[in-house]
Amino acid sequence: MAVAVRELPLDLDAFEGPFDLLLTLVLREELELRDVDVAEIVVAFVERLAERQALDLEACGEFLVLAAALLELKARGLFPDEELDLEGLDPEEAAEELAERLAAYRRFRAAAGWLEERLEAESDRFFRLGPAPLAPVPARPVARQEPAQLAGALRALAAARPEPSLGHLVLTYPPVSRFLDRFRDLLSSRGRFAFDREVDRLSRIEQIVAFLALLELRKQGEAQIAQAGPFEPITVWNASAS
Amino acid sequence: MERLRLVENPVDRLARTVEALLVIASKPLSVEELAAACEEEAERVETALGLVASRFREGRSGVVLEHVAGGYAFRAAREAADACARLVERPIQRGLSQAALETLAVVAYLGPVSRPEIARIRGVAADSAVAGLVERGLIGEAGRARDGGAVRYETTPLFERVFGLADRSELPDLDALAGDVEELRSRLEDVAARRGA
Amino acid sequence: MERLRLVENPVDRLARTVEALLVIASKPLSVEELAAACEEEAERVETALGLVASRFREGRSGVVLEHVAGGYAFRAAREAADACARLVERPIQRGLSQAALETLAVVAYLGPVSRPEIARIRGVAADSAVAGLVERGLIGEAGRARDGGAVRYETTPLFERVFGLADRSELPDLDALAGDVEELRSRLEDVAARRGA
Repeated sequence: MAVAVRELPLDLDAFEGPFDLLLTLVLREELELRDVDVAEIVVAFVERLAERQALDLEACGEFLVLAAALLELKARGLFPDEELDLEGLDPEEAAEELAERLAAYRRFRAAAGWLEERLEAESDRFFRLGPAPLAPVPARPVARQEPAQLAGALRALAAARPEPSLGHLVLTYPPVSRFLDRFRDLLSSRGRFAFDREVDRLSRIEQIVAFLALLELRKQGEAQIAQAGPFEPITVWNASAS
Repeated sequence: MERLRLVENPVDRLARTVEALLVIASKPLSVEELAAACEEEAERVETALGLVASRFREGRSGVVLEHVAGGYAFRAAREAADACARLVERPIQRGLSQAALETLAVVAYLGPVSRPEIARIRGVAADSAVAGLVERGLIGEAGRARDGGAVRYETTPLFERVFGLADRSELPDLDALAGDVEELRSRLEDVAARRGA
Repeated sequence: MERLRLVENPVDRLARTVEALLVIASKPLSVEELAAACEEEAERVETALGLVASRFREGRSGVVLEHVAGGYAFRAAREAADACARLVERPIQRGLSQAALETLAVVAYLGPVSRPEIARIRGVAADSAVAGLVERGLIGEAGRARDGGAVRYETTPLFERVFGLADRSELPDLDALAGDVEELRSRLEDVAARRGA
């Protein structure tokens, strides 16, 4: 019994419906990926997986790649200035990274559950917020301060270094620019091409990166995209030619 | 005598509820407010208040029931006045928190400046830091930016006393940082935007 | 019997002073803070706290002594919760979303921690969840990562108070909370290895 990745039902903060609809909405830029909780999607998939007796390798592979792609898209959105290391990808590393992130997230999700139960259990504890009605009025003179502190605080604000690189936490991929260049060439020489045919011989990971390049071209207004329905063939044509 | 204590007197329970209400209230409570919260008649609440008053009175308890203009409230016993004064007057805040110091620096060097501007420069919401500094009298309102714009803040004379400055021109030099306030402001906003997230 | 009560026990008086301090305090007071205000030794204050605890306990009084957020504080007896809820709203109780709870968990266990770090763990931007928790007073700024780095957040004493924790060490062990993580990981790695082959 196969686990249908595309029909995987999702119930997220930002989205409720099957996985393929989510992807379609992201493709159409009708859903902000930054609002989508990818870890929740992974949890939903693994939970669905656990309900089945047999392990569906094809579904797992497809899902891993799609989830990894979503993660990368998100990572870019969250850390736009981050220079990603886009050298070749080892699927095993990718899965390990995914598992790592998922494991960390699961722990905190469990902790959040504990906090929620605790809050419920303590719902009959009441205490005063704010000062007591008849307490003596506090006089809190601020102690003498050094003016140099002020200059120091402002200098630190003006000299902020960037956040430490998070590159090592982001999945690595072949460069999107490779596909950008190739698709731009195709658009200027032929004006139109079938996305599926162009990526058909590539690995899944390369297909995903090619897909990212396609999204980028559309966002830049360089290409138009048409698709009859979710997971139907994608046609791409030169935006300025239409 | 012992067996009598095992019988729950309903007024006893009501008295405990009144005590609970008084200890969480941040203002004196009237008999009507107490009665509404207890879902009881005012007359019974007054009886319960009598019980509370006998338990929480000078000499017997450090917590004392007081009847003031607005209603009933707990206060500290008079015999503990010295200890209470020491608790309240203790110079709690010897220094300033990082958030307070940064906000104060921005207001001192760039003021008058609004809360949204402070938030842009620091990269985090400035509401509580600004409120804390206003409460301590180190910064104050200085009119609005333009018609209907956000309220702007500047440092106060108390600020100058606390930092031992005759006036703002005595603020330490920022050296390498641009002398021009506008340049400094845009540079800080630049950095904050890049630090972003 | 009556005549015995007239003999003043010095710990009794200290206990009353402690009661007075607790009823005017706006946050839990540590033994050290109480001792300083009473000008007494910590050990005697602890003895007095024992007396206060026996007077102010559930079932006996509407005011209850609790050990919370690293100190001692009065709260309302649980039996009076319904009346208290009619008097005041528990602001924290309402509307802690899943996102807020997860963010709070990350800050409670890893704090001080910055917004980008929280976002990395949760996989979604944490800005609004962090802002909401700051507004509720459950987390607060704890300086910056390095000079000028991202602002970091940690939980406040109010967090411990609301969740009824004596201190953060009362949070359960993270690994014990999510026992299935290892299994999940090996399953994913298994799948990846087979596809990679």
